[in-house]
Amino acid sequence: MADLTLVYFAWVREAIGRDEEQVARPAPDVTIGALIATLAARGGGHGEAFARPEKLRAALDQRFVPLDSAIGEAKELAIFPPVTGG
Amino acid sequence: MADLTLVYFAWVREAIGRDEEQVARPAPDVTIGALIATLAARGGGHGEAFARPEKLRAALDQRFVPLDSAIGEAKELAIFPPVTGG
Amino acid sequence: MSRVSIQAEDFDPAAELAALEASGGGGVASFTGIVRGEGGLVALELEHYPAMTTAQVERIVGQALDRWPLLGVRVIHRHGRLEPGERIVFVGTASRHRTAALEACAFLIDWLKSEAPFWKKEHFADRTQWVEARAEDDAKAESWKR
Amino acid sequence: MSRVSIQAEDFDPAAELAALEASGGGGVASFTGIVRGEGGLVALELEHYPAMTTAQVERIVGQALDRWPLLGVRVIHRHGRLEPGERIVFVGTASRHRTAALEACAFLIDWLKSEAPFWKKEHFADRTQWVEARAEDDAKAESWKR
Repeated sequence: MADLTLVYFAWVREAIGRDEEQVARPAPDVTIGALIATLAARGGGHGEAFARPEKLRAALDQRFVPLDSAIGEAKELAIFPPVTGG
Repeated sequence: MADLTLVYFAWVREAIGRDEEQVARPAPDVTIGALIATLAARGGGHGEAFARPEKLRAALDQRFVPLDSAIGEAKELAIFPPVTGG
Repeated sequence: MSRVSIQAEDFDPAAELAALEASGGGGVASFTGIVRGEGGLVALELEHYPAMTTAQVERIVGQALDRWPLLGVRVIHRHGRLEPGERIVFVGTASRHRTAALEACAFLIDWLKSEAPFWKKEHFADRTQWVEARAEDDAKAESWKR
Repeated sequence: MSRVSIQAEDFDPAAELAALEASGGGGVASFTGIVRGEGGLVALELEHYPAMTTAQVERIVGQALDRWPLLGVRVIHRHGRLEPGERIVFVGTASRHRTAALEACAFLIDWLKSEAPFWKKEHFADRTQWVEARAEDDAKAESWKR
Protein backbone atom coordinates (compact mmCIF):
# COMPACT_ATOMS: atom_id res chain seq x y z
CA MET A 1 0.00 0.00 0.00
CA ALA A 2 1.12 3.54 -0.77
CA ASP A 3 2.92 5.76 1.68
CA LEU A 4 0.98 8.00 4.04
CA THR A 5 0.83 11.69 3.16
CA LEU A 6 1.32 14.06 6.06
CA VAL A 7 0.19 17.67 5.72
CA TYR A 8 1.06 20.43 8.16
CA PHE A 9 -0.39 23.85 8.91
CA ALA A 10 0.48 27.00 10.85
CA TRP A 11 3.41 26.71 13.31
CA VAL A 12 3.61 22.94 12.81
CA ARG A 13 4.34 23.58 9.12
CA GLU A 14 6.83 26.33 9.97
CA ALA A 15 8.71 24.23 12.53
CA ILE A 16 9.03 21.28 10.16
CA GLY A 17 9.86 23.57 7.25
CA ARG A 18 7.51 21.97 4.74
CA ASP A 19 3.78 21.72 4.21
CA GLU A 20 3.67 18.08 3.15
CA GLU A 21 5.72 14.90 3.21
CA GLN A 22 5.38 11.16 2.64
CA VAL A 23 6.18 8.64 5.36
CA ALA A 24 6.25 4.86 5.31
CA ARG A 25 2.76 3.64 6.12
CA PRO A 26 2.47 2.38 9.71
CA ALA A 27 0.39 -0.68 10.64
CA PRO A 28 -3.34 0.18 10.52
CA ASP A 29 -3.79 0.02 14.28
CA VAL A 30 -1.06 2.58 15.00
CA THR A 31 -2.62 5.72 16.42
CA ILE A 32 -1.94 9.29 15.32
CA GLY A 33 -0.45 9.94 18.75
CA ALA A 34 1.98 7.03 18.39
CA LEU A 35 3.05 8.19 14.92
CA ILE A 36 3.60 11.70 16.24
CA ALA A 37 5.83 10.31 19.02
CA THR A 38 7.88 8.38 16.43
CA LEU A 39 8.27 11.51 14.29
CA ALA A 40 9.18 13.63 17.33
CA ALA A 41 12.03 11.22 18.04
CA ARG A 42 13.67 12.36 14.78
CA GLY A 43 14.48 15.61 16.55
CA GLY A 44 15.10 18.81 14.55
CA GLY A 45 11.97 20.46 13.18
CA HIS A 46 9.88 17.38 13.88
CA GLY A 47 11.11 17.28 17.45
CA GLU A 48 10.14 20.94 17.89
CA ALA A 49 6.74 20.69 16.17
CA PHE A 50 5.68 17.56 18.02
CA ALA A 51 7.17 18.26 21.47
CA ARG A 52 3.76 18.94 23.04
CA PRO A 53 1.05 16.67 21.60
CA GLU A 54 -1.61 18.38 23.75
CA LYS A 55 -1.11 21.44 21.52
CA LEU A 56 -1.86 19.43 18.37
CA ARG A 57 -5.01 18.50 16.49
CA ALA A 58 -5.43 16.15 13.54
CA ALA A 59 -7.61 15.23 10.59
CA LEU A 60 -7.66 11.92 8.74
CA ASP A 61 -8.69 12.25 5.11
CA GLN A 62 -10.06 15.74 5.87
CA ARG A 63 -12.08 14.81 8.94
CA PHE A 64 -11.19 16.03 12.42
CA VAL A 65 -10.33 13.08 14.70
CA PRO A 66 -8.84 12.69 18.19
CA LEU A 67 -5.11 11.91 18.42
CA ASP A 68 -5.84 8.46 19.83
CA SER A 69 -7.54 7.42 16.58
CA ALA A 70 -5.95 4.58 14.58
CA ILE A 71 -4.60 5.72 11.22
CA GLY A 72 -6.17 2.72 9.46
CA GLU A 73 -6.27 2.99 5.68
CA ALA A 74 -6.32 6.80 5.52
CA LYS A 75 -4.45 8.43 2.63
CA GLU A 76 -3.84 11.82 4.26
CA LEU A 77 -3.09 12.77 7.84
CA ALA A 78 -3.12 16.48 8.67
CA ILE A 79 -1.45 17.74 11.86
CA PHE A 80 -1.95 21.30 13.06
CA PRO A 81 -2.61 23.54 16.07
CA PRO A 82 -6.18 24.19 17.26
CA VAL A 83 -7.98 26.22 14.59
CA THR A 84 -8.34 29.99 14.95
CA GLY A 85 -10.62 30.87 12.05
CA GLY A 86 -12.93 33.77 11.35
CA MET B 1 -56.55 73.15 34.25
CA ALA B 2 -56.62 72.52 30.52
CA ASP B 3 -58.62 69.79 28.88
CA LEU B 4 -57.12 66.36 28.37
CA THR B 5 -55.97 65.53 24.83
CA LEU B 6 -56.87 62.04 23.65
CA VAL B 7 -54.98 60.55 20.69
CA TYR B 8 -56.01 57.41 18.86
CA PHE B 9 -54.22 54.97 16.57
CA ALA B 10 -55.01 52.08 14.22
CA TRP B 11 -58.53 50.68 14.44
CA VAL B 12 -59.33 52.77 17.51
CA ARG B 13 -58.71 55.88 15.40
CA GLU B 14 -60.73 54.47 12.51
CA ALA B 15 -63.73 53.51 14.69
CA ILE B 16 -63.85 56.92 16.34
CA GLY B 17 -63.25 58.67 13.02
CA ARG B 18 -60.60 61.07 14.25
CA ASP B 19 -57.01 60.89 15.46
CA GLU B 20 -57.30 63.37 18.31
CA GLU B 21 -59.87 65.10 20.50
CA GLN B 22 -60.12 67.13 23.70
CA VAL B 23 -62.22 66.00 26.65
CA ALA B 24 -63.05 67.68 29.94
CA ARG B 25 -60.31 66.78 32.39
CA PRO B 26 -61.44 64.12 34.88
CA ALA B 27 -60.42 64.18 38.54
CA PRO B 28 -56.74 63.14 38.92
CA ASP B 29 -57.55 59.82 40.53
CA VAL B 30 -59.80 58.65 37.67
CA THR B 31 -58.16 55.71 35.91
CA ILE B 32 -57.73 55.31 32.18
CA GLY B 33 -60.08 52.32 32.34
CA ALA B 34 -62.80 54.38 34.03
CA LEU B 35 -62.46 57.16 31.45
CA ILE B 36 -62.70 54.60 28.65
CA ALA B 37 -65.92 53.22 30.18
CA THR B 38 -67.38 56.74 30.29
CA LEU B 39 -66.43 57.36 26.66
CA ALA B 40 -67.82 53.94 25.59
CA ALA B 41 -71.17 54.94 27.08
CA ARG B 42 -71.42 57.66 24.39
CA GLY B 43 -72.09 54.85 21.90
CA GLY B 44 -71.37 55.36 18.18
CA GLY B 45 -67.70 55.21 17.22
CA HIS B 46 -66.60 55.52 20.83
CA GLY B 47 -68.88 52.64 21.80
CA GLU B 48 -67.39 50.49 19.06
CA ALA B 49 -63.75 51.42 19.73
CA PHE B 50 -63.99 50.94 23.48
CA ALA B 51 -66.32 47.89 23.63
CA ARG B 52 -63.52 45.54 24.67
CA PRO B 53 -61.03 47.23 27.01
CA GLU B 54 -58.89 44.06 27.09
CA LYS B 55 -58.00 44.80 23.44
CA LEU B 56 -56.73 48.28 24.32
CA ARG B 57 -53.42 49.67 25.45
CA ALA B 58 -52.55 53.18 26.58
CA ALA B 59 -49.78 55.72 27.02
CA LEU B 60 -49.81 58.76 29.29
CA ASP B 61 -47.63 61.59 28.01
CA GLN B 62 -45.91 59.13 25.64
CA ARG B 63 -45.18 56.43 28.20
CA PHE B 64 -46.87 53.02 28.10
CA VAL B 65 -48.99 52.47 31.24
CA PRO B 66 -51.57 49.88 32.36
CA LEU B 67 -55.24 50.79 31.96
CA ASP B 68 -55.73 50.90 35.72
CA SER B 69 -53.31 53.84 36.03
CA ALA B 70 -54.72 57.11 37.30
CA ILE B 71 -54.67 59.88 34.68
CA GLY B 72 -53.28 62.37 37.18
CA GLU B 73 -51.92 65.57 35.63
CA ALA B 74 -51.06 64.06 32.24
CA LYS B 75 -51.51 66.27 29.18
CA GLU B 76 -51.95 63.54 26.59
CA LEU B 77 -53.59 60.13 26.79
CA ALA B 78 -53.09 57.79 23.83
CA ILE B 79 -55.40 54.80 23.34
CA PHE B 80 -54.59 52.11 20.78
CA PRO B 81 -54.49 48.36 20.10
CA PRO B 82 -51.42 46.31 21.08
CA VAL B 83 -48.50 47.40 18.90
CA THR B 84 -47.51 45.37 15.82
CA GLY B 85 -44.32 47.11 14.70
CA GLY B 86 -41.37 45.96 12.64
CA MET C 1 -22.09 56.36 17.87
CA SER C 2 -25.79 55.60 17.63
CA ARG C 3 -28.47 56.95 15.35
CA VAL C 4 -32.21 56.37 15.04
CA SER C 5 -34.37 57.31 12.06
CA ILE C 6 -38.13 56.95 11.76
CA GLN C 7 -38.90 57.75 8.15
CA ALA C 8 -41.19 57.10 5.20
CA GLU C 9 -38.30 56.85 2.72
CA ASP C 10 -36.40 53.71 1.82
CA PHE C 11 -32.81 53.33 3.01
CA ASP C 12 -29.59 51.77 1.77
CA PRO C 13 -28.37 48.90 3.97
CA ALA C 14 -25.01 48.97 2.17
CA ALA C 15 -24.32 52.55 3.25
CA GLU C 16 -25.38 51.70 6.82
CA LEU C 17 -23.11 48.65 6.93
CA ALA C 18 -20.20 50.61 5.52
CA ALA C 19 -20.54 53.20 8.31
CA LEU C 20 -20.68 50.44 10.94
CA GLU C 21 -17.67 48.65 9.44
CA ALA C 22 -15.74 51.90 9.79
CA SER C 23 -16.52 52.17 13.51
CA GLY C 24 -13.42 50.19 14.45
CA GLY C 25 -15.17 47.08 15.78
CA GLY C 26 -14.24 43.57 14.79
CA GLY C 27 -17.79 42.61 13.94
CA VAL C 28 -20.89 44.10 12.38
CA ALA C 29 -24.27 42.41 12.71
CA SER C 30 -27.41 43.48 10.90
CA PHE C 31 -31.03 42.58 10.45
CA THR C 32 -33.23 43.88 7.64
CA GLY C 33 -36.97 43.27 7.69
CA ILE C 34 -38.75 42.99 4.34
CA VAL C 35 -42.50 43.05 3.54
CA ARG C 36 -43.57 39.51 2.64
CA GLY C 37 -46.08 39.22 -0.19
CA GLU C 38 -48.04 36.29 1.18
CA GLY C 39 -51.74 35.58 0.82
CA GLY C 40 -52.22 38.14 -1.92
CA LEU C 41 -50.96 41.07 0.13
CA VAL C 42 -50.93 44.24 -1.95
CA ALA C 43 -49.37 46.57 0.61
CA LEU C 44 -48.70 47.13 4.28
CA GLU C 45 -49.56 50.45 5.87
CA LEU C 46 -47.54 51.35 8.95
CA GLU C 47 -48.94 53.91 11.34
CA HIS C 48 -46.94 55.17 14.31
CA TYR C 49 -47.09 57.58 17.25
CA PRO C 50 -44.59 60.24 16.22
CA ALA C 51 -44.43 61.97 19.61
CA MET C 52 -43.44 58.66 21.16
CA THR C 53 -41.58 56.60 18.57
CA THR C 54 -38.18 58.22 18.32
CA ALA C 55 -37.90 58.79 22.07
CA GLN C 56 -38.84 55.18 22.79
CA VAL C 57 -36.43 53.76 20.22
CA GLU C 58 -33.63 55.98 21.52
CA ARG C 59 -34.35 54.77 25.04
CA ILE C 60 -34.06 51.13 24.01
CA VAL C 61 -30.87 51.84 22.04
CA GLY C 62 -29.54 53.36 25.26
CA GLN C 63 -30.36 50.13 27.08
CA ALA C 64 -28.47 48.14 24.42
CA LEU C 65 -25.46 50.46 24.79
CA ASP C 66 -25.53 49.93 28.58
CA ARG C 67 -25.78 46.18 28.22
CA TRP C 68 -23.26 45.40 25.47
CA PRO C 69 -19.91 47.01 24.56
CA LEU C 70 -21.06 48.49 21.26
CA LEU C 71 -19.12 50.86 19.02
CA GLY C 72 -22.04 51.64 16.76
CA VAL C 73 -25.81 51.20 16.59
CA ARG C 74 -28.09 52.16 13.72
CA VAL C 75 -31.89 51.76 13.73
CA ILE C 76 -34.16 52.71 10.85
CA HIS C 77 -37.91 52.08 10.91
CA ARG C 78 -40.15 53.09 8.06
CA HIS C 79 -43.81 54.14 8.21
CA GLY C 80 -46.45 54.70 5.56
CA ARG C 81 -47.41 52.44 2.68
CA LEU C 82 -44.96 49.63 1.81
CA GLU C 83 -45.30 47.01 -0.89
CA PRO C 84 -44.08 43.40 -0.83
CA GLY C 85 -40.31 43.22 -1.19
CA GLU C 86 -39.78 46.66 0.34
CA ARG C 87 -37.63 47.10 3.43
CA ILE C 88 -39.44 47.98 6.68
CA VAL C 89 -36.76 48.03 9.33
CA PHE C 90 -33.00 47.89 9.76
CA VAL C 91 -30.92 47.25 12.85
CA GLY C 92 -27.13 47.32 12.62
CA THR C 93 -24.60 46.97 15.44
CA ALA C 94 -20.83 47.07 15.62
CA SER C 95 -18.66 45.75 18.43
CA ARG C 96 -15.20 44.39 19.07
CA HIS C 97 -16.91 41.10 19.87
CA ARG C 98 -19.20 39.19 17.56
CA THR C 99 -21.44 37.95 20.37
CA ALA C 100 -22.15 41.48 21.58
CA ALA C 101 -22.97 42.65 18.05
CA LEU C 102 -25.26 39.68 17.35
CA GLU C 103 -27.04 39.73 20.70
CA ALA C 104 -27.64 43.48 20.64
CA CYS C 105 -29.00 43.22 17.10
CA ALA C 106 -31.44 40.47 18.14
CA PHE C 107 -32.44 42.39 21.28
CA LEU C 108 -33.21 45.56 19.31
CA ILE C 109 -35.23 43.87 16.59
CA ASP C 110 -37.20 41.84 19.15
CA TRP C 111 -38.03 45.06 20.96
CA LEU C 112 -38.99 46.91 17.77
CA LYS C 113 -41.26 44.06 16.74
CA SER C 114 -43.08 43.83 20.05
CA GLU C 115 -42.94 47.19 21.84
CA ALA C 116 -42.34 50.05 19.44
CA PRO C 117 -45.51 52.11 18.87
CA PHE C 118 -46.21 50.96 15.31
CA TRP C 119 -49.39 49.44 13.92
CA LYS C 120 -49.62 47.51 10.66
CA LYS C 121 -52.60 47.34 8.35
CA GLU C 122 -52.65 44.78 5.58
CA HIS C 123 -54.14 45.78 2.23
CA PHE C 124 -55.47 43.01 -0.01
CA ALA C 125 -57.21 43.44 -3.37
CA ASP C 126 -60.67 43.30 -1.78
CA ARG C 127 -60.23 44.18 1.87
CA THR C 128 -57.95 45.57 4.57
CA GLN C 129 -57.23 44.36 8.09
CA TRP C 130 -55.20 45.49 11.07
CA VAL C 131 -52.55 42.96 12.06
CA GLU C 132 -53.10 41.44 15.50
CA ALA C 133 -50.25 41.37 18.00
CA ARG C 134 -48.57 38.00 18.36
CA ALA C 135 -47.99 36.54 21.81
CA GLU C 136 -44.76 35.06 20.44
CA ASP C 137 -43.29 38.51 19.84
CA ASP C 138 -44.13 39.60 23.36
CA ALA C 139 -42.47 36.48 24.73
CA LYS C 140 -39.29 37.24 22.73
CA ALA C 141 -39.10 40.77 24.07
CA GLU C 142 -39.86 39.51 27.59
CA SER C 143 -37.01 36.98 27.43
CA TRP C 144 -34.45 39.83 27.38
CA LYS C 145 -35.72 41.02 30.76
CA ARG C 146 -34.68 37.83 32.52
CA MET D 1 -30.28 28.65 -2.01
CA SER D 2 -26.94 28.40 -0.26
CA ARG D 3 -23.47 29.29 -1.39
CA VAL D 4 -20.03 29.05 0.17
CA SER D 5 -16.89 30.83 -1.04
CA ILE D 6 -13.39 30.48 0.36
CA GLN D 7 -11.39 33.15 -1.39
CA ALA D 8 -8.46 35.56 -1.15
CA GLU D 9 -10.40 38.44 -2.73
CA ASP D 10 -12.54 40.96 -0.89
CA PHE D 11 -16.32 40.80 -1.27
CA ASP D 12 -19.22 43.23 -1.36
CA PRO D 13 -21.64 42.79 1.57
CA ALA D 14 -24.18 45.03 -0.22
CA ALA D 15 -24.42 42.66 -3.18
CA GLU D 16 -24.74 39.68 -0.83
CA LEU D 17 -27.49 41.37 1.19
CA ALA D 18 -29.36 42.34 -1.97
CA ALA D 19 -29.39 38.71 -3.13
CA LEU D 20 -30.65 37.56 0.28
CA GLU D 21 -33.32 40.27 0.37
CA ALA D 22 -34.57 38.94 -2.99
CA SER D 23 -34.96 35.41 -1.63
CA GLY D 24 -38.53 36.07 -0.53
CA GLY D 25 -37.98 35.90 3.22
CA GLY D 26 -39.25 38.47 5.65
CA GLY D 27 -35.88 38.89 7.32
CA VAL D 28 -32.21 38.98 6.43
CA ALA D 29 -29.51 38.73 9.10
CA SER D 30 -25.82 39.21 8.51
CA PHE D 31 -22.51 39.26 10.28
CA THR D 32 -19.32 40.72 8.83
CA GLY D 33 -16.00 40.17 10.57
CA ILE D 34 -13.35 42.87 10.20
CA VAL D 35 -9.62 42.80 11.04
CA ARG D 36 -9.06 44.89 14.16
CA GLY D 37 -5.93 46.99 14.20
CA GLU D 38 -5.12 46.66 17.88
CA GLY D 39 -1.72 46.53 19.55
CA GLY D 40 0.09 47.74 16.47
CA LEU D 41 -1.10 44.93 14.23
CA VAL D 42 0.18 45.41 10.68
CA ALA D 43 -1.62 42.47 9.06
CA LEU D 44 -3.28 39.12 9.67
CA GLU D 45 -2.28 36.14 7.61
CA LEU D 46 -4.95 33.46 7.27
CA GLU D 47 -3.87 29.97 6.32
CA HIS D 48 -6.41 27.24 5.64
CA TYR D 49 -6.65 23.58 4.61
CA PRO D 50 -8.13 23.83 1.12
CA ALA D 51 -8.96 20.14 0.75
CA MET D 52 -11.06 20.39 3.89
CA THR D 53 -12.40 23.93 4.19
CA THR D 54 -15.15 24.15 1.60
CA ALA D 55 -16.48 20.66 2.35
CA GLN D 56 -16.57 21.40 6.07
CA VAL D 57 -18.28 24.76 5.64
CA GLU D 58 -20.84 23.24 3.28
CA ARG D 59 -21.53 20.53 5.81
CA ILE D 60 -22.23 23.04 8.57
CA VAL D 61 -24.41 25.11 6.22
CA GLY D 62 -26.37 21.90 5.60
CA GLN D 63 -26.84 21.54 9.35
CA ALA D 64 -28.15 25.10 9.56
CA LEU D 65 -30.59 24.40 6.70
CA ASP D 66 -31.83 21.29 8.53
CA ARG D 67 -32.24 23.16 11.78
CA TRP D 68 -33.86 26.45 10.70
CA PRO D 69 -36.36 27.23 7.90
CA LEU D 70 -33.96 29.26 5.79
CA LEU D 71 -34.55 30.62 2.31
CA GLY D 72 -30.98 31.66 1.73
CA VAL D 73 -27.51 31.23 3.25
CA ARG D 74 -24.29 32.87 2.11
CA VAL D 75 -20.88 32.26 3.65
CA ILE D 76 -17.66 33.92 2.51
CA HIS D 77 -14.33 33.37 4.26
CA ARG D 78 -11.14 34.99 3.07
CA HIS D 79 -7.60 33.67 3.37
CA GLY D 80 -4.20 35.21 2.77
CA ARG D 81 -2.87 38.53 4.04
CA LEU D 82 -5.44 40.99 5.40
CA GLU D 83 -4.81 44.42 6.85
CA PRO D 84 -6.71 46.16 9.67
CA GLY D 85 -10.12 47.33 8.50
CA GLU D 86 -10.38 44.61 5.85
CA ARG D 87 -13.26 42.14 5.89
CA ILE D 88 -12.41 38.54 6.85
CA VAL D 89 -15.72 36.73 6.92
CA PHE D 90 -19.38 37.19 5.99
CA VAL D 91 -22.41 35.16 7.00
CA GLY D 92 -25.84 36.11 5.65
CA THR D 93 -29.14 34.30 6.18
CA ALA D 94 -32.69 34.87 4.95
CA SER D 95 -35.86 33.41 6.43
CA ARG D 96 -39.55 34.15 6.77
CA HIS D 97 -38.86 34.52 10.49
CA ARG D 98 -36.41 36.89 12.07
CA THR D 99 -35.47 34.50 14.86
CA ALA D 100 -34.49 31.77 12.40
CA ALA D 101 -32.37 34.20 10.38
CA LEU D 102 -30.63 35.62 13.48
CA GLU D 103 -30.03 32.29 15.20
CA ALA D 104 -28.70 30.60 12.05
CA CYS D 105 -26.37 33.55 11.45
CA ALA D 106 -25.01 33.32 15.02
CA PHE D 107 -24.67 29.53 14.75
CA LEU D 108 -22.68 29.74 11.52
CA ILE D 109 -20.29 32.46 12.67
CA ASP D 110 -19.69 30.68 16.00
CA TRP D 111 -18.83 27.53 14.07
CA LEU D 112 -16.56 29.33 11.62
CA LYS D 113 -14.70 31.01 14.48
CA SER D 114 -14.12 27.82 16.42
CA GLU D 115 -14.10 24.84 14.08
CA ALA D 116 -13.33 25.85 10.51
CA PRO D 117 -9.77 24.84 9.52
CA PHE D 118 -8.23 28.31 9.46
CA TRP D 119 -5.18 29.56 11.31
CA LYS D 120 -4.35 33.19 11.90
CA LYS D 121 -0.90 34.70 12.18
CA GLU D 122 -0.49 38.22 13.46
CA HIS D 123 2.14 40.42 11.84
CA PHE D 124 3.51 43.32 13.88
CA ALA D 125 6.25 45.73 12.85
CA ASP D 126 8.94 43.70 14.62
CA ARG D 127 7.57 40.18 15.02
CA THR D 128 4.91 37.68 14.06
CA GLN D 129 2.88 35.27 16.15
CA TRP D 130 0.28 32.58 15.60
CA VAL D 131 -3.00 33.33 17.34
CA GLU D 132 -3.88 30.85 20.07
CA ALA D 133 -7.30 29.23 20.12
CA ARG D 134 -9.68 30.72 22.68
CA ALA D 135 -11.60 28.43 25.01
CA GLU D 136 -14.48 30.92 24.80
CA ASP D 137 -14.94 30.26 21.07
CA ASP D 138 -15.05 26.52 21.65
CA ALA D 139 -17.67 27.00 24.37
CA LYS D 140 -19.82 29.07 21.98
CA ALA D 141 -19.72 26.40 19.30
CA GLU D 142 -20.37 23.72 21.91
CA SER D 143 -23.48 25.53 23.16
CA TRP D 144 -25.25 24.86 19.84
CA LYS D 145 -24.89 21.11 20.38
CA ARG D 146 -27.06 21.16 23.49
